[in-house]
Amino acid sequence: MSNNGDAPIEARTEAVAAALIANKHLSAEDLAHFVHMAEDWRPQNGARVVARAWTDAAFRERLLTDATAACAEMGYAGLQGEYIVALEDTPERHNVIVCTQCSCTAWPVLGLPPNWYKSPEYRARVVREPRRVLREMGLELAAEISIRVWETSAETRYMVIPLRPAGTENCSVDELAALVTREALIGVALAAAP
Amino acid sequence: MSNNGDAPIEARTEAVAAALIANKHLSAEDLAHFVHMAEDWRPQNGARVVARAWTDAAFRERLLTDATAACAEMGYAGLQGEYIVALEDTPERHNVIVCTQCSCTAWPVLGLPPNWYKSPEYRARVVREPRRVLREMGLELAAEISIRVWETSAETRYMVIPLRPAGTENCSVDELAALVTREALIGVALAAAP
Amino acid sequence: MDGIHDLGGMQGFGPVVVEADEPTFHLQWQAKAFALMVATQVVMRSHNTDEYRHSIERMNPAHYLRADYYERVLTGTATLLVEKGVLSAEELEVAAGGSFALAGPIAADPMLALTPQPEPRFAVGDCVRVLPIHPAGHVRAPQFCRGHEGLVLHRAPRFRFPDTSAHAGPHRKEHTYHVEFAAADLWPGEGAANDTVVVDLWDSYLEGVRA
Amino acid sequence: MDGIHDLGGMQGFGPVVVEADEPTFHLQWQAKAFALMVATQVVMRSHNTDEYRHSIERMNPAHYLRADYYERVLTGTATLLVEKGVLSAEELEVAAGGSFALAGPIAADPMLALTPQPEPRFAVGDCVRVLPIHPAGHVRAPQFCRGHEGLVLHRAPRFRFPDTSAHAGPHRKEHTYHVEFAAADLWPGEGAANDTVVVDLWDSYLEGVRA
Repeated sequence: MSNNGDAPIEARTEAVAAALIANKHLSAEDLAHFVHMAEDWRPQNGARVVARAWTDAAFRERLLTDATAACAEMGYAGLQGEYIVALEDTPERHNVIVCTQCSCTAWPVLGLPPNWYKSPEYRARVVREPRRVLREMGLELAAEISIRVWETSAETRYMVIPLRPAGTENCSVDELAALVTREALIGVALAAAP
Repeated sequence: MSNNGDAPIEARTEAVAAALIANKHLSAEDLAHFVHMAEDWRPQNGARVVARAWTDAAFRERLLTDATAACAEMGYAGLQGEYIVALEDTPERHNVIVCTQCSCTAWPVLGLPPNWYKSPEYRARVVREPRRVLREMGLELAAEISIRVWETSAETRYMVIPLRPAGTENCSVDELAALVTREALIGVALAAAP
Repeated sequence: MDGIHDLGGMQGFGPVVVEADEPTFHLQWQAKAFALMVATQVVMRSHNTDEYRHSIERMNPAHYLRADYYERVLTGTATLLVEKGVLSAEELEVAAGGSFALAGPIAADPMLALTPQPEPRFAVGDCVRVLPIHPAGHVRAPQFCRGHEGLVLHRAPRFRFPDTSAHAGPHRKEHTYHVEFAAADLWPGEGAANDTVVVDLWDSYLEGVRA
Repeated sequence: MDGIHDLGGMQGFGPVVVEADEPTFHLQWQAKAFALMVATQVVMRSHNTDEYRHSIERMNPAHYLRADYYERVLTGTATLLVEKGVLSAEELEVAAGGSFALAGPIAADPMLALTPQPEPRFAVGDCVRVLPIHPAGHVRAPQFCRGHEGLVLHRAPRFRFPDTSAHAGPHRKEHTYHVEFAAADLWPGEGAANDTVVVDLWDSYLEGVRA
């Protein structure tokens, strides 16, 4: 049976929080701590990793060999970043990330996942009809480009290294990072043209 | 996306009915006709079929050979009764009916299906864990009795002929029919003791 | 389509609740929704039963699970009336005084190229396997039996083939078979050693298995 | 469990809607629900991540699809706090001022007897098949790949085996593998000849396939 008669979600959340704090299982500071932590996980982190990989061949090697260490080197580590694998796009192959069973994501480099990534729409469809989903989201891939959809079913957390856009030879690392959105890090968009 | 902002279901139903009647596609009498028809489809019809099968060996033979004709002989025929098959329980085998993909039922002999039969709960569970579902519904079957679950995926419409209860040797056909509920005709209950 | 309607075997649902002496209809709108469903098919001949079943299957899964049975009946019927051009979504929303969620569109390529089988290929006692198909349109082979082997218990008469019937494909009728599957094969680990599930399947959905 | 959470490949859903410049949290209660989810696991150690994921899987499917992501987060967390005896459902309802739907119970027999595989059995380039299992409890092999063959692309380190970890089974760690499946094999007829799906699978879920 569906349960439409629930108390408002704000009241239910507060009920749990207040009870745990009243019983001294947790403090208000504990909760504030994790909210702040989440706010520090930003897709800009992953964008900086990508921009560095585009411009620093030795870092790119380290990133492809051991992304967990390479991201940690830049200060991006922690919960849901225990084993990161970087997926490098090529002209022949495009990578896309999904978590069909819940919504796992590499928090330290991608940030908490956006609503669309957590939606049943994306989770159900992108493994089965990735080309159509990407097209609907504005990314039309040529038929000869193969798509690899990575399902985050275990503890590996993925990030996509999109192709470096043409015409960015003279961009700085910061300018390059600004071309990489959260959507590009997940694989539903390309890195933007400068 | 879920659609919680819909107009009330009464208003939506009335909108369709009023438009079709205004455009002369249908008349109010057409609608009343089918409502009355549905109200004539009653599980008591199937109960009479069962009671007769219990007491009339020749009819039982005809029912097991061609239930569509045998039910029609008693006046039970029509929509969703075009090809009826009767499933006779034995001491070794118990039959249960479900329609996992929608809610198909032999309307003329069982009546329109009850809410529980149409619920996702029943449709999802009874094919997979029939013994547990029957137990929860009050029917505990001995482990050595095998269960056959009949999924109404095509156009065959089923009815169960439950075992005739002990102690009914002197019951009239009407008394016997009164022991057979809709639930017994579907297989989630036995015929009641007199 | 592998939609939410194909519920057989899905876990996570609670108890089945039986209402004693349930009436044919609880509420007037439910009776009207039922009558509209039948009358649009039988009197108006706006669409056939296979199109109708598929229209409900196309409802958004969250709406499907939230809706009462007769809301699904009404939604499927209204969707087809709009798709056939009998009514417009706009006039329905105006008349209803608010939003009126319809089912989603039919897939671009709904039918698989399954060879028609006008003559029955199987007999009682045959062992058959359900093809591991996933048509994007209407299909009546439940997912839980696809790819599995079963035994033919009975051969039923020819009936319209639902996959083509729902999508204006060529006229086609085929026999269906009552095929028995071992529950222990469908769902290993559920511990139902002597239980079986019988599914009524069109000839096209099956292939023979050599003994 | 074969629950509503295992959405991969389900049809009937509409477009994916992207919000530009989405904030980390839209509403304050969402931030609090997230923090409660993390803090109950990391600070309180009330339950582990596998138990947590499974608690959400156990939500009634209609509730699951209706709920916002953070309502699922809160519901799973609250369910475990009640099941572990930290809080009572009654006190939560009193404090919330109304009903507070929790997830359903854990299945009676949630774990299958899959042989532990402490040493990796497969290497990059191996062909493997996912076992056609249907555990009633937590499992992280999505239904869409069960029974299918794929190619090992990468071997990851050992991680807790989710099926036993979620159900207080023996301590167990196993390697996972990035296994690539041909989309045309998973969903024939979708026309994605050169597309693939890579699933990260624990050793126990797999069997070797002779070339």
